[in-house]
Amino acid sequence: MSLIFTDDQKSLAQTVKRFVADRTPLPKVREVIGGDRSYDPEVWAGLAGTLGLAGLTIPEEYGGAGATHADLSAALRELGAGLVPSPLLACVLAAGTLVALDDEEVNRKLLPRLAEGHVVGTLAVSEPGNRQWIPARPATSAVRSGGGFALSGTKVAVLNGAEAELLLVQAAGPEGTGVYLVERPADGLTVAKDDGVDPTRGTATVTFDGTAARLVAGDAAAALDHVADLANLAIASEQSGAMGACLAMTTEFAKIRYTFGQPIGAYQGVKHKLADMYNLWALSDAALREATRAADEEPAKLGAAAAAARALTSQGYLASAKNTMLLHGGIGFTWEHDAHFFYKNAIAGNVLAGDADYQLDRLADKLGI
Amino acid sequence: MSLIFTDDQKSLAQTVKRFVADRTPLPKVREVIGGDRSYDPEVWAGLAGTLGLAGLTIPEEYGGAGATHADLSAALRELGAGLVPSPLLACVLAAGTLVALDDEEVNRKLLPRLAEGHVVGTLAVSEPGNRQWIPARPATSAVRSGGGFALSGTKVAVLNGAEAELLLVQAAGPEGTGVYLVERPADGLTVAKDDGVDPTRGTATVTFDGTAARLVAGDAAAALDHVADLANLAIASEQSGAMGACLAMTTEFAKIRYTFGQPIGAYQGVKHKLADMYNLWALSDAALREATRAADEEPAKLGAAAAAARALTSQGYLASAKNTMLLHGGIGFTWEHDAHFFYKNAIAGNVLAGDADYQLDRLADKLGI
Amino acid sequence: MTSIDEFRARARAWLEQNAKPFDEAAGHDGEGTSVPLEESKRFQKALWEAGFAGITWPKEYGGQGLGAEELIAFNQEAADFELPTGPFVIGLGMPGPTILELGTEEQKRRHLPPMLRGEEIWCQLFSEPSAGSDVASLQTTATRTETGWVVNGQKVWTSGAQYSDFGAILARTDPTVPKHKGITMFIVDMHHPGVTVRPLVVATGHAPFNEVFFDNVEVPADAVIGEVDKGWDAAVVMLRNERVAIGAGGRARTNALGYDSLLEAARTRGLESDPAIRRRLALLYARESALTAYGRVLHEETTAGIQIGARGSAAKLAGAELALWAADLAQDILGSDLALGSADLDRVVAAVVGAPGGAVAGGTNEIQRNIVGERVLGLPKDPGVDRNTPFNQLKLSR
Amino acid sequence: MTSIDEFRARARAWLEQNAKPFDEAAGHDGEGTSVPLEESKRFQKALWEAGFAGITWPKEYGGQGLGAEELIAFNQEAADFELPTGPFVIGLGMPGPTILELGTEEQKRRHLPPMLRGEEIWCQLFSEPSAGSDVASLQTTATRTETGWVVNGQKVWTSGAQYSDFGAILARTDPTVPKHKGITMFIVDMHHPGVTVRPLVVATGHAPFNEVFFDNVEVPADAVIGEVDKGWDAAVVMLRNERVAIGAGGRARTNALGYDSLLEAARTRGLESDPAIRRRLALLYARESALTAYGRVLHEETTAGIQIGARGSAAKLAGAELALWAADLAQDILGSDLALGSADLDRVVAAVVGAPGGAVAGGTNEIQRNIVGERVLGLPKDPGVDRNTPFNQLKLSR
Repeated sequence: MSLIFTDDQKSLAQTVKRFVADRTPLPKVREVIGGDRSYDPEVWAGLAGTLGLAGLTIPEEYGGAGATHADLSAALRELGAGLVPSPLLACVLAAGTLVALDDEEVNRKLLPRLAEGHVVGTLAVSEPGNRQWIPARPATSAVRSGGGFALSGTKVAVLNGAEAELLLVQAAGPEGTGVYLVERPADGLTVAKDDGVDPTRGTATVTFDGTAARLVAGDAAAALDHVADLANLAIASEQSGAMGACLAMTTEFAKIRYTFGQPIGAYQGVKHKLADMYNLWALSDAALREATRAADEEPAKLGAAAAAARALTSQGYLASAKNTMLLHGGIGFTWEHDAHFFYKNAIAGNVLAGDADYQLDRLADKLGI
Repeated sequence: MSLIFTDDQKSLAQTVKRFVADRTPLPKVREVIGGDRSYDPEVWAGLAGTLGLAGLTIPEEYGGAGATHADLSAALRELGAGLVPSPLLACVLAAGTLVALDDEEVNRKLLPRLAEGHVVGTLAVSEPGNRQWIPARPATSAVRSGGGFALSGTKVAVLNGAEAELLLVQAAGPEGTGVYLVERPADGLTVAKDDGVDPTRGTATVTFDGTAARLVAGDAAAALDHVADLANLAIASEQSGAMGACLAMTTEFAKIRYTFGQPIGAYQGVKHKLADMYNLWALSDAALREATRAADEEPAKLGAAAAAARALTSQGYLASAKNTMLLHGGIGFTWEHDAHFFYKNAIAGNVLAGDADYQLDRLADKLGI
Repeated sequence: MTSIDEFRARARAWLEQNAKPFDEAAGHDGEGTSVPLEESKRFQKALWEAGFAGITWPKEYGGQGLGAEELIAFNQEAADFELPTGPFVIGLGMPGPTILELGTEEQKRRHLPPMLRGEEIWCQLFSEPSAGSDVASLQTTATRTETGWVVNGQKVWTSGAQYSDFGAILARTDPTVPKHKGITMFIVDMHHPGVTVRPLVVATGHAPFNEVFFDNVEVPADAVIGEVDKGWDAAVVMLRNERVAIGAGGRARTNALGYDSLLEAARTRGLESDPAIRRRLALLYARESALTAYGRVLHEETTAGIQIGARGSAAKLAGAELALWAADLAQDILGSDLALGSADLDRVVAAVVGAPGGAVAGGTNEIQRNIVGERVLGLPKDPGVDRNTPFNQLKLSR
Repeated sequence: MTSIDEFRARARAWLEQNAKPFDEAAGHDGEGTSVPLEESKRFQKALWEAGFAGITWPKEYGGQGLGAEELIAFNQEAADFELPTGPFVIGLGMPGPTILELGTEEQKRRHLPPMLRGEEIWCQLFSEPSAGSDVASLQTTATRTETGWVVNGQKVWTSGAQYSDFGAILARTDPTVPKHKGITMFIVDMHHPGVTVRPLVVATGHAPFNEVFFDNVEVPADAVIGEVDKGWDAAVVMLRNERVAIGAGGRARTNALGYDSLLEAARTRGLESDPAIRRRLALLYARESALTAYGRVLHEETTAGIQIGARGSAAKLAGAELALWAADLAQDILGSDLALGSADLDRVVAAVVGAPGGAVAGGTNEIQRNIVGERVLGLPKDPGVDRNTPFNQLKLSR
């Protein structure tokens, strides 16, 4: 498989881009993030249903489109470029966890609903005071109760935790660490939306207090390790798109903003920073292409390639978003300008599902250093 | 005491600068480093005797000038700017060790000779395979032998190890770690000159095999800890001078070298790098002034201030010397140009008497982090 | 005891009686005062009455007529206290010294004493939406009338405009000459009905600045600071003071991205013994100390009569770069707490988000690098920067 | 089996029989060949006879007439072997393709086949002491004679000049027109008695380049590549090839500052488990892989007929920045071993010292950033860069 986009990928990207421009441009995003919900249900219906993104990589046997990771990545780039608040990432990780665990009964019941976008699923792994995204030994516990299990503990940074109807929760159970399914509404479940730096990303703290849950059969450790790769691919894709948007916005500004009688982009002080931003984007995007290629055709290389791509996009995006603010001067620092939303998204994205050290440690592990 | 130079310091700096320009300009340095000895004895005689630098900070009661650390620093800046190969650093550390140990008998015998520059002394602390400049537990051992001690072990990166007549050697003795004096010629002593990256700095590996030595009385741990501060002050001073030289050389080049019809210094791509070099120099030099001020009037703050100054000058010099090569383009990469001597001096200086991590760890220790 | 020591002791005693000691545990948002304006005014008046306002200003304009050494002594003592003098910092730091240097005798007598006594607050009106770093390309106009001038235009990034009584404004008085040559500086009455002040919300969600609109605002003929069409000279005097003030930060304990603050954040998370974080904290200390020492060198040189020239820009650049570097460290210490949000972190998060704004305020890093390169190192000017084209033929931002 | 697979298998089989497998343990100084010239020539001839030289070149000039896919397949297989083809890399990579594109039929028939067969070696003569990044400001002249031209001047940074038979030289043929418009490219006979080659020692102590002096060197009229006074167009073709070639590096196993090499250096010192070093090694791997992937994207786009434009400069810039970054990591891994020196480190130390040289060769990072900014991002050209002044009125380096 090639590292350059197929015609299908270009066409999908174009469709998503148009959808974003028409239905959820940045002024619309500002309205959404000022409101109660962390995303606009109508936009989500469009993304999940009309565009079919919720089921894109879900196998066809479970009602999905069975598309490649590279296809999904092409779509996510456009959503990242538009800072579109949506539960797509949460759903992709939830579905990816189920597919990896391969509990036939659960999959038959849930995956078609996730594929249609009729239900929002999410993954709950991180815990307070633990810097590992997926704790090696979760403090959240599962004990047998009736025919199923009862969960107790707290999970943080749960994507769309306030809206998700299906929660896949990592917990220590009687037979070791497993993934447990909680369906809402459920007793003993409290959710507090986070007030984090990035208003476009609706995470929440979820507390379980004897909450009824079902154990999803399968190798939890292997499945979650694979989901860490999926998270890296998805987040890197969004970030690559957002970096591209920062680059385009700043390049355009540098052409029309004059100072000392010249457009600022004529000065090397600005031009060279933009060239560096181009390189940050171009190289990390190339690493991302290599990672989706590995995901689709060389799974043994996926872990290292995804962690490498993620480490580069997260750091590159953070640097690019910071420079976007700096190169826009005072204008870029006003609330009215969009630059700060990208900067905040980059700050939060840099620690989402594992911070920079976590990714580099993961990469080193995969490389066998 | 002020952070700006006194008239005496300016005058001393001017004298040293003139001496360097007359007696040991860079073409002369090239000859010396191509030869057998690591310095020119005549130049050393001038520095030590005529200019009185060897005894500058040695107390007057032992034949020195009893000058301040800030005075010595002013002189060392000029020697650093000229990349002058000399055993001054080695002698300063040797004398500083003796003064700190305060063994009256040894001091009376040796310090006047060191002050006159009639003898070269050096400190031998580092050991192979140990990244600490001063090992917490030296592998070199001292056992009683006759009326004195016999040393066995290997010391590396010994400044002017091939020429020094007095070696102050850290070793584990019967009553703990001490500093032992070896006077050459001595049996059981072999010296191999290093072939390191920086030809201006004559270090050597010194091996002791039952070499006769005398224990210098005093608190070895406290004295060596203080000498680490003196080393930081001295090396930071040389490096600050060398950074200033790199800045001046590159600024001058940027004014006379034309490309695309303009002097390269007119382009922000060059101008801004030079501004950054200026700031690296100006700020680390300010930190150095604060460190010499602490040495002279607030010893409790010396440890942190000296480590901070050293960490900044070493990193700043390395970056400046690298940029000096880069901004000179191809010309700066030729052997004929002086840029590479500064770059190599910066590379070696960055790990001399403790690398960057060593200095930052030391600073953190002194800050009580 | 020397007279300086005596002055210092007197200042200390007064501060201990009249000011609150600095409270590290208290929140400091670093974005203006949280003290009521009336209290600030009362305090400034008491400060003046005690002989500690306008320490180096001449006595005939309400100052104390003392030297830089007294000023330094007072500032050193004052560092241990919380002085609610925020609203006066701009007036006393920028328009004040400029009027002292360039103003008419009448302007000095009318404006300086009430400024020192805390009776009148000033702001500075330079920046415009299309004239940031290139202040001289400003588009606000002042047109001659029979009795003086009438001002029209928009200013931005104005601190304290909402409670200011007067402003020092730059306006274009001759568009037919090169941009630096057709500008005049005026004293403008901020209570004039044609002046509209609107808070400017920034990336952090706070509104520490304002936009100020001028709609046919009349100013009298004697409101010109310096000479007509020589406003750029006055602006240079004022901007020089600004850059020194901004760069001098260093190890301020109120700095949420400072060593003390980030060490505390690391300790809270048990990270201070992580070797890499520990080294970066040590380096932060080193860089902060160096900036403080550099500020002190510039200060001592000024006191000794040595011109610091454009080296204030070097300090400003270093401060901005350090804040951006510290913001990266802060993020690595806070980790996922940044995404989650928590009340005790608000200051640090706001400082991280605000770091790029700090780098831009008072001239971008690129502008400071140009100033250091050209005025400190003597490098040739940027090619293509035209100082001779008449303003009305210049290319401006679309 | 497709024809590509077949070709690949044939290449592999030939390489296994004729080339040495790549030996990671062996020293690779990366600065030219350590193989005798005659052996290189013999190998190149055998390569050609086997059908693997000039894979994409037309058959009538000695090439194989195949496509980019075959070339990629061959290069992938060849990566596992040590090919002693160093002396031919320049000729086949730069003058060769340029002659193929712009040369006369006679030039192609005369020069391309012996180049492919390893019989004649070529060098490239562009840079001059006062014309580095700004190649078009070159001062070497070619003056018309009755039978052709006579060349005078000095070139520098010429690889392989000491054993080259021919060179592609740029010389000024009309100083009265703007600098780009008065240059001509010639084929010059390096054995002419007026040509003097002197080794150029660089910072590492090696002499991988030469200075070349031209003293009344005659060249015939039919030695012009392209047209008279259109040499800049020919140079652009050639430099485009150079930048792609330099940037394509990536994870070459011969790279002393590469991941494999520095991991080994860290392991030798027990540092691979130091958390900070381990993370930096991981990041080195990530950055190398990204550069390799980017090179592959450009390659695939070229193959797919997509113009890569100036993105070769982006790759070159990324490679240079990565090498400088890796040099810092190498220093931190080597620690005091750098100061002491040891034989097994010579390669790494030389690479650290040489990293700035690599960043400058083929155009400084500043030049590459300008190219990326202007030609990839479409930013306006630098102010003050004058393309219209006649050469003899230009300001040049003193």
